[in-house]
Amino acid sequence: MSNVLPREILITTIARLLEGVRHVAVGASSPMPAAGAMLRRALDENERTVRLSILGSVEHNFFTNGSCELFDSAGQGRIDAFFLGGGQIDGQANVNLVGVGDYPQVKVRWPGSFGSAYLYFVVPKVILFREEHTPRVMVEKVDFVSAPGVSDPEVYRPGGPVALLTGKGLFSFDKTRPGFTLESTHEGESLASIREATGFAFEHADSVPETPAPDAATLELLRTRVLDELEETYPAFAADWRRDLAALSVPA
Amino acid sequence: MSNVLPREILITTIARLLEGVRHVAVGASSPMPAAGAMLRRALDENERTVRLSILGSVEHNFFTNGSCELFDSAGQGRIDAFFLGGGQIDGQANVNLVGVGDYPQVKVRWPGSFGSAYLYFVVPKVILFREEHTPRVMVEKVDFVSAPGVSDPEVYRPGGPVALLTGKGLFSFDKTRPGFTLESTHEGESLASIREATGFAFEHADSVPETPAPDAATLELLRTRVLDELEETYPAFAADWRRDLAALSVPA
Amino acid sequence: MQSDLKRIVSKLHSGMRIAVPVDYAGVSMALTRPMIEAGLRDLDLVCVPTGGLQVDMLVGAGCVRSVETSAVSLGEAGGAPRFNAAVKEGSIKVIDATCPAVHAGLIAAQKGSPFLPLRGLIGTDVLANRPDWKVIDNPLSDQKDPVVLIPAIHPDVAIFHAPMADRHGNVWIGRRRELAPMAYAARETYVTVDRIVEGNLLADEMTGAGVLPALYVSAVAEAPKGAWPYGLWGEYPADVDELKRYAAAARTQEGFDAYMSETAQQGEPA
Amino acid sequence: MQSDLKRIVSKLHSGMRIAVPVDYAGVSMALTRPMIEAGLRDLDLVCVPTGGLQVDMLVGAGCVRSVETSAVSLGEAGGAPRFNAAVKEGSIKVIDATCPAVHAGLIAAQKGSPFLPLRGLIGTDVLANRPDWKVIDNPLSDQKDPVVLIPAIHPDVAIFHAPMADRHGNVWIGRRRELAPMAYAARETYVTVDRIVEGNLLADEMTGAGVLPALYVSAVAEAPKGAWPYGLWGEYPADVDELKRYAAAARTQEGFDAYMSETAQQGEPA
Repeated sequence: MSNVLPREILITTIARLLEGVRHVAVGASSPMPAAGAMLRRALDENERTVRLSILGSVEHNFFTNGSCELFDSAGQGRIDAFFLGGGQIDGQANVNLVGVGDYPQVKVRWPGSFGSAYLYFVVPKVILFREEHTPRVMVEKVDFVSAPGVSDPEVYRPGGPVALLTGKGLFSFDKTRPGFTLESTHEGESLASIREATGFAFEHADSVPETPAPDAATLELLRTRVLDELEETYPAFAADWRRDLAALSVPA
Repeated sequence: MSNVLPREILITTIARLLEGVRHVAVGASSPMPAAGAMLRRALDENERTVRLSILGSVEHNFFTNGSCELFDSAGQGRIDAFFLGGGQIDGQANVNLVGVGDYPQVKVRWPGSFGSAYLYFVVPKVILFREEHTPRVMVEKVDFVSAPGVSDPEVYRPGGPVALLTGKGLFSFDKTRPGFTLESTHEGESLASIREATGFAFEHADSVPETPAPDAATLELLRTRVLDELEETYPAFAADWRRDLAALSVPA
Repeated sequence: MQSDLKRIVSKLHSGMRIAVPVDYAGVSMALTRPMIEAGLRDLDLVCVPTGGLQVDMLVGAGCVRSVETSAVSLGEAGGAPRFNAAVKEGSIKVIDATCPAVHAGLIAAQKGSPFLPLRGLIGTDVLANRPDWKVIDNPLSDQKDPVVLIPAIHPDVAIFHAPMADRHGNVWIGRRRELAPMAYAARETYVTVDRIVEGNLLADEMTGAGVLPALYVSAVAEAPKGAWPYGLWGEYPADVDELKRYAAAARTQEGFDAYMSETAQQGEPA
Repeated sequence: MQSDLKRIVSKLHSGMRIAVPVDYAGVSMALTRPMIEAGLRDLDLVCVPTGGLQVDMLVGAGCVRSVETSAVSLGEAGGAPRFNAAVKEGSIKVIDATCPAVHAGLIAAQKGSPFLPLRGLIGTDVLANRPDWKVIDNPLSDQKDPVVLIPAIHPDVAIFHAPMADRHGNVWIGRRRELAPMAYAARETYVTVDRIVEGNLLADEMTGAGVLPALYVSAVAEAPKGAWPYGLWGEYPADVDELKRYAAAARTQEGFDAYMSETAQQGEPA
């Protein structure tokens, strides 16, 4: 058994996907994206300033113009990366945050599209992040397009999806094809297990590597500074993590 | 000789033109429009709230969204009356705040159009106010239209000019004709003297009345409360006024 | 205080279009129950830009005809049960938007403009279900450049809760600036506040910087802790337990009705 | 302090499009002379929404290629002598606007939108001389409804003066909110302040309400009384005598040159 927690691999992967960014925005209840951004900031400390805006957080809120400022600053090109989830995600990276079934009288109603119908177009690096990796989430075709994965060439679109990270693996997105390529499988998963859990077709190399675990230095940073920073905004998540770490250190 | 100062007749006339308004905006260096609005507010005290926004004043500034708020609130229909001057004003109530001669290399350059090209369209009662009443100001046709007196019927225009008040007389404006009608001449002026000073044609009754002086109660209000209120924002103008009042009371 | 709330509610009528803020910006929960008790019907709610408990309660109580929103949820406490049920039943009309489009519509109204253009949206089912939004080819571009026009949103009324107001009607909204466009855009704006303060909030540059001026405020009522169980920025946190209690109860209409009658006499929390 | 100003000026280049605020909103007079001394040329100034002494000095010193503005004047001190002379000579290009159009252009940039529609303007010579503005028929109206589209204004740089900033680069702009769209719209924003304060202006709701966040601020330099001879809201009044002294001197180019060299060593006033 690995001495690295699954969530630590996810957070490290997020930090890797954020390489080179200067400003990451994270939704209100997104502890793992926030942790990934905090890790990125810690890793880049001596090279560049990485700003992290957590919506709804007082500590990590650089905004003073109300809830429109996130969208305005994204429109100005000041936000380099953002995370999107989705009740359904399909093979063209279309995202559905509205519901299952025939709109508007859907069978299952989710909250709604939030800002996705805008941010997906203007933020250069949108990372699709959804832990649940099942055929009901990863579908062939979404029932409602809250935000489309690709657009016609004449549509103004400096932004879009670059990757899909789930509890099972990491995909990159190729907008020219368009479609996903499986880049790596997390510990315990395989091409077969992922294929079974995925409702859409995807490309992959003959042999798909395992998602790398953090090196020792990164893991140390993660479990000290990042965990401490995260605690302010996501105390419950941090407590869970600490509990799991304590369990890890018990000899097997 | 009258015991009412010419400026007191102008201010009283402005207050009359403002009858029924709830919110008047006044430019930064416009003591007489401000005094007229203050008089209106004092007269209406028990019937309605009359708000007075003086641009650039701290005391009379209801705005907290920077210099665009005046225009925004006018666009929302929250400003009932506004004053416009003009280096040139013509018989169709066109206003020129830019310069004399061929644009852009004008012979005489004035500051510019400010917000006139917008406010003239959206504020219901725009009062043209210019003390200098000479043929070089009151022209047949302005050299540059900062803001037009009338618009084609398909143009969105809830606002526009209602009157022109000068140092010599008061005109009303009829946008259907379009053109000015001389309503009254100030003390010492006549139809003939005004015709001579005016570069554009205008209508008038056979006999043009004199601009009425304020009644005793209004005059009292003007010289006490209004003068005191005005002093905060326009100390120099108030001092002049007090000096002239002192001279008036010296027996002839 | 209760009479001030009732006086405000007496100005509201069935069929009005009412703008309400996002859960963390200052929701006037204090006005929610009086609105329900007044028997308002056929309200068209505009969520700026998303809704939560207030919307769910008004829907559950049968006050609502339509909800224009980018999302409705109870946040940590989960989905909005009465809203979701009403959407599934088709008993309310949901007009799905996206956050910046709601802001764009209000800012168009703020500016007295007929519309604002907004990037994004093209190819979404959000746009496909908004016949009031229109795609045009950007008239300022030489190339084909489709862009969506969002028409101005003119609510009849805006309602929100803020920390404080003065007796002149100036309301301190701090950095929650989205409350200002709501008020600019609306015909009437009613505000509840935790406290009324002496003096004039506009008289000082520091307090003045966060003020929505009385010019835009139709009436203010004092309602201490009037955002509860939501929190109020800089004042008190959300009462997540109460939100969860509501979420659990309101899974059924019966549970909702029971919750509402149980808590009717409760008033504000201690 | 002088070195901080010089460091900012070293980031400015000839040919840049620079946005500057109206006289009462916080003009960085402190940067004006360093800009002139740096020999900048062909600047395209955007006045938000009108200009005054700073514009007149930059024009008089030959730094300016064009001025987009709704007006330029010295207020109580009269017309802007070097600006007016340059317009008459045709040595600068004046791009006449109207106040809300300048705001509209900046807000379009703030929103990442290609344009904003603006009422009014139709039939004016302001519009007639703006080939970059375009009249369209409102696509959301059934009837003929012409409306003007103002393209987004994207300045290379915004420059202004404010009362204070913290060491994180957060700048307190109070109720002078027009300074925020200038910064949102510009690629880089340079700010001079009367004082740098300890702590974080965003940490407190009261101060935070008036803050332009560091996210939009490229650099801050301390320059006490850096708006002089203009005033700064809540801090000090305009020095009208000095403005009049300038206005009288700058009636001729020689007088302007003499004024500038006489006052070169003067620095800030006591």
